[in-house]
Amino acid sequence: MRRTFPILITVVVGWVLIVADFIPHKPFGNLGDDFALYFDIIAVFAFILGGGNLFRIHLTKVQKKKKDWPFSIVTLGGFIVMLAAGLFKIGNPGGIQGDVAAVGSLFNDMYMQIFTPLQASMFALLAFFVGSASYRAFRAKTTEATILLIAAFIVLLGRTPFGLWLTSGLTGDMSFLQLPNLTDWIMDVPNLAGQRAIMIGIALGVISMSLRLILGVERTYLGGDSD
Amino acid sequence: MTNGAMKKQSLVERLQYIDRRIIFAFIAVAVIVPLLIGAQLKEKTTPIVQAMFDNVEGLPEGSRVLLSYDYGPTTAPEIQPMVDAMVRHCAERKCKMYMMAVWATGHNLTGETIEGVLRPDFPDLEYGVDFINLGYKAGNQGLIRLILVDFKTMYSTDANNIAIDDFPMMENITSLRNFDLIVSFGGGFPGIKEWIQFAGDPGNIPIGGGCTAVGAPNLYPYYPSQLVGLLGGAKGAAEYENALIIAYPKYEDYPMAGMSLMVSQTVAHIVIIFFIVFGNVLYFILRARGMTKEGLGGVR
Amino acid sequence: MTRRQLATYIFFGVVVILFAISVALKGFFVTFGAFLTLAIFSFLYDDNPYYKFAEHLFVGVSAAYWMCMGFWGTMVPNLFGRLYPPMVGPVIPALKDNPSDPFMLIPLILGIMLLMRLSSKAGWISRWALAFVVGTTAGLNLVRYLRSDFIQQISSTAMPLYVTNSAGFSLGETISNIVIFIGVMCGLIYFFFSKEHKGAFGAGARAGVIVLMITFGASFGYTVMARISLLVGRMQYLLDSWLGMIG
Amino acid sequence: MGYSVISGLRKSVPTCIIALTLLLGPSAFAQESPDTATVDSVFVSEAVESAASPRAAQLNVVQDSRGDAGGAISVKWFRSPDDGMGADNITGYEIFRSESPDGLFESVGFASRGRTSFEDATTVDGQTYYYYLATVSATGVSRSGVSAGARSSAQWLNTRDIDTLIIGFIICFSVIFFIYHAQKGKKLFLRKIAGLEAVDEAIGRATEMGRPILFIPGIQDLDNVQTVAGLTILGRIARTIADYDTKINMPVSRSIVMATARETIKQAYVAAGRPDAYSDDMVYYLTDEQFGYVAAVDGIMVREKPATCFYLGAFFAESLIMAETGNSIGAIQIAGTAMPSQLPFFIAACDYTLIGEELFAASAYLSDEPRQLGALKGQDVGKIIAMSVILVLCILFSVAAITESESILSLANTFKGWFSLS
Repeated sequence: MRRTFPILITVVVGWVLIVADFIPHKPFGNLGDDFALYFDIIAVFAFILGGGNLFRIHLTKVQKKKKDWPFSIVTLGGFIVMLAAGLFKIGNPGGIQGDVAAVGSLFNDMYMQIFTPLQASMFALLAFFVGSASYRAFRAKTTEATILLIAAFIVLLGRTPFGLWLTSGLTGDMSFLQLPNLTDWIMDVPNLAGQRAIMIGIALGVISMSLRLILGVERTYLGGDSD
Repeated sequence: MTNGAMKKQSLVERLQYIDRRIIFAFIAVAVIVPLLIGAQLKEKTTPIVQAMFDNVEGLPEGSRVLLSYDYGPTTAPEIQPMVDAMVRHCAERKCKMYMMAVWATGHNLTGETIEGVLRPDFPDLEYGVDFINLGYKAGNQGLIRLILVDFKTMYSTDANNIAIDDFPMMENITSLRNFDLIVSFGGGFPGIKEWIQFAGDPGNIPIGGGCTAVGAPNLYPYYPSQLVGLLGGAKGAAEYENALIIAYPKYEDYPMAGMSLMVSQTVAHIVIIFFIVFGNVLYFILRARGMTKEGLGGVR
Repeated sequence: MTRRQLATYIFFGVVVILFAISVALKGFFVTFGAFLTLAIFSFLYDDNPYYKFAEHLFVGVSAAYWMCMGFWGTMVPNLFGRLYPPMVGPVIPALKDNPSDPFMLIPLILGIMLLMRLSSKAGWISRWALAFVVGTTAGLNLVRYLRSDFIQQISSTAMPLYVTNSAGFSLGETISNIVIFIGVMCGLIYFFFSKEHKGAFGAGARAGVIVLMITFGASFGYTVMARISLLVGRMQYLLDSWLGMIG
Repeated sequence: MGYSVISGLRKSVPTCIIALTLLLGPSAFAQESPDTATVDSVFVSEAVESAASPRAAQLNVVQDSRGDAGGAISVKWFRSPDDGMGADNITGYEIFRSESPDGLFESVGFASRGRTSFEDATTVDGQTYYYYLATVSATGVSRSGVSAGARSSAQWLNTRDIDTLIIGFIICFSVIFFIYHAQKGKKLFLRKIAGLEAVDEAIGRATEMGRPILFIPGIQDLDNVQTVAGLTILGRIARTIADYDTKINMPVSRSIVMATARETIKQAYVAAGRPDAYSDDMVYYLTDEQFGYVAAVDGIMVREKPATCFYLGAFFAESLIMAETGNSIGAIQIAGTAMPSQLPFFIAACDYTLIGEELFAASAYLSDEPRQLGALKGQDVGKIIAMSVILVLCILFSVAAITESESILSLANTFKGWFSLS
């Protein structure tokens, strides 16, 4: 019962949704949307699970004075203040009826002044990592690596005015060899072909994976195939 | 990197495993210096951007354009310039603009367009008549599926909780099919791809997109059959700005966000190209001396 | 006290003083934003207490942010607002006269089942909710990917390998179409699992690898510039909003 | 108990298919409905047309939108001769509707020039509606005749998607066929996937070094199949980890994923006969926020120095931040994702990368179960279908281009139409 019934749920839900996709008539027509909405709601319940877990871990760290415990206080503080600000809509110009992220509320202030700079800075680290990764990875070591390097290099150059300047001598029939044009061609032709092959492959992978799930063949997500 | 202290290494060998922090420093300088100087860079408009521009240019007065803000502050430096340029264009074309967000983070950014572009440069346009901010609704692709058939159930109020029926421009909006063009701005999930899958394809509605340069290559396969045009990254924004200047010469000397962004990008880009060349030159010198270590950072 | 510790304390003191000066000149929020930005960037040098501070703050604040967005954006309007609309009347008056939808009991029950995980004895009930989620994922995605990524990509690849336009035979487009055709075919051959990559088939797979490498190289190169734009955005914040050094 | 489910399923699959056919069959035949009005029944407009007005477009067909949930009528027309031509270019078409042919007509929508159809998605099923079309230009308006009545209704079969249904059926059938065919014990050949060959070695390394394994199942929730794929791989890996008693560290960004991963790992420890060694602390939630999550994961990496990092699931921009940090601490990194935009970064910064479809195949590979491997064979059949269709279509279009034959071109377009979204 503990193992079989869940698998039955997966099987039935999966098949019903697939069939429903081809039946516009009620009650099937909106089933996909309804189930997607159910998922969103379950996900909000899960926040209680996740937030509770986060809270407990850091509280334990502080209580037991584990390594780096003072930083756990920072996490707990940020979490509690933000949660209170959002749930009770503290300082919201529209009161409890206002939009949770209304401009002027404490929630929005914290979002704009703490959340946003942190998020944007973390994202900006990518500019540096893209530099170090290309320095290390783009070496002409093997045939494959050389092809990777050449394609990357043409596109890199082609996206700068430098690339245009370098090859602006190629005019007339040879103009397709100008780096920006070559870049466009690589993006529109071989890149597109590769992307398509990957996409078709992924689609088949998803179909096969979904089928394995709704036939009950793949059950590891519920703790493996042993009973 | 390596702990090369063990044995004495040649200069070339040590440079091969250059501390990545040196690369980081070079990139930082390359970005900061052009910013301090301040400059703009024009970009030739490519066909895929021109297609987007022509589509908007071809919209008759009063057409309904849905703009979906599917991005957050992190990608805003890249995407906001193109949003601004397109909103400016829509305003010039006298289209009705409906702003919404499938991303929670897009909520705040709609205000930036309204305060940054529409209010100062188009003071005649009236909220609720010419443009409206519908705000964020949860539900990701599910939301798109729902509003394809039934708009008003999800959007019964605008972002300021005013009933939707109070606005003249919301009359006759019952489903996404009532829009002449939907433009989604954003590179992640849900984003342009979901708009195509859940609105464009099933509803036969023209979808346009503006996304990060990263997301762009994945969306190329959808152009032109499922996507009317696509702006990729700051370059896409600069190209759109260029098309806008050609069509509306009054913007010739106007400060354009996309074009100034391009300068720092280009310089830092060249720094990275330099490092790739440098790394390969070192590699070939070492290989000539027979001192390479295979497999490091290898490809698969 | 070792020299290293001393240096750390002196550095901390300098940071505090600069922070105070900046708050006095520019206000708290801009200063704090700049401090957090620099704290994150300091990770590029090495792990350090400033980064730890920023990281821990980020985790706490963002976890609560998404919880609140989920609560007010989904739970209240879409669960309670549909299950029993009068209940949300005080918060969202627009919804209070909507009809009640008893089917919303399903996610409510599933959500509570999921929370059973908190109990060690009844934890297994949560599997029912998980099974429901997995079934939904499988069912919805199967058709979606079939439609948009399989069928549509096939028809997009259908094109003439001999192209004529108003000016007659077009060599450029013909070559492009042939490259796309061969590229897609060989790419697919590469992904074959049940056939050994040998002989002609192996050559196809090899060509497939080349196409994939071009794809990855090109996507990488294409991306580099975009990544830099995010850094430019941050630098603009530091240099302009905080230090006022631009324009 | 599980086996009974499977054998039950095996029996029920054909039954399901039969039931499905029976369910869909009648509606497939009952396509023709009387809710159609064609040009024949449109009486000629008597509206006054001034000299400045554009020439009016005429209605083609007004009928119930096919294969939908009802509530929509599709209006099609022939373009106005002034559409897209000359100085008198029109702006578009306005669609008017009424509940009686001589009643009050109101506007229900506007279509830009160039378009020849409009879907009025605001109808009430069963109610009869009448339409006319106003061709609008800058200088004037001229209207078409009024259509005959049309009613909307809901259909039982989405006929517009019948091609998807058939193709989907063929693909699914081939996967299901090979799943059960493989069960009969014939050993399948499978090519090697380098990343999967390295899994055991990577776990072994962490065990020897006494350092933890970091497992990242992507940053998306369980409603993304890639996350599910990542977790199925976790299920296989967890078995080895439980056997070796290797430490696993799994921070996640979605609590549903946390619940599922805990269940998965716990069962692996139970199966390995050491349920006491399992602890809920192995899997913990950080934050739903993409970059908050990655900031914390980076911190965990530099402080705990895992020997092996797995990144299997759906990734976005954070891929490179994690992979570069992992690289700098010298961990063996195995990545796998079906996000094409992130694959280049994993390939640049990781030791092994599972590309797209390989991610979904991985759990089948690692399971070594005949049924799972059979599904991979079914996927290959899907590829053969895709390749054959592309080949045939390209040949047809090429022949049409070379011979300039209209009939071959229309044949090719018809065939292509089966693979286009309606």
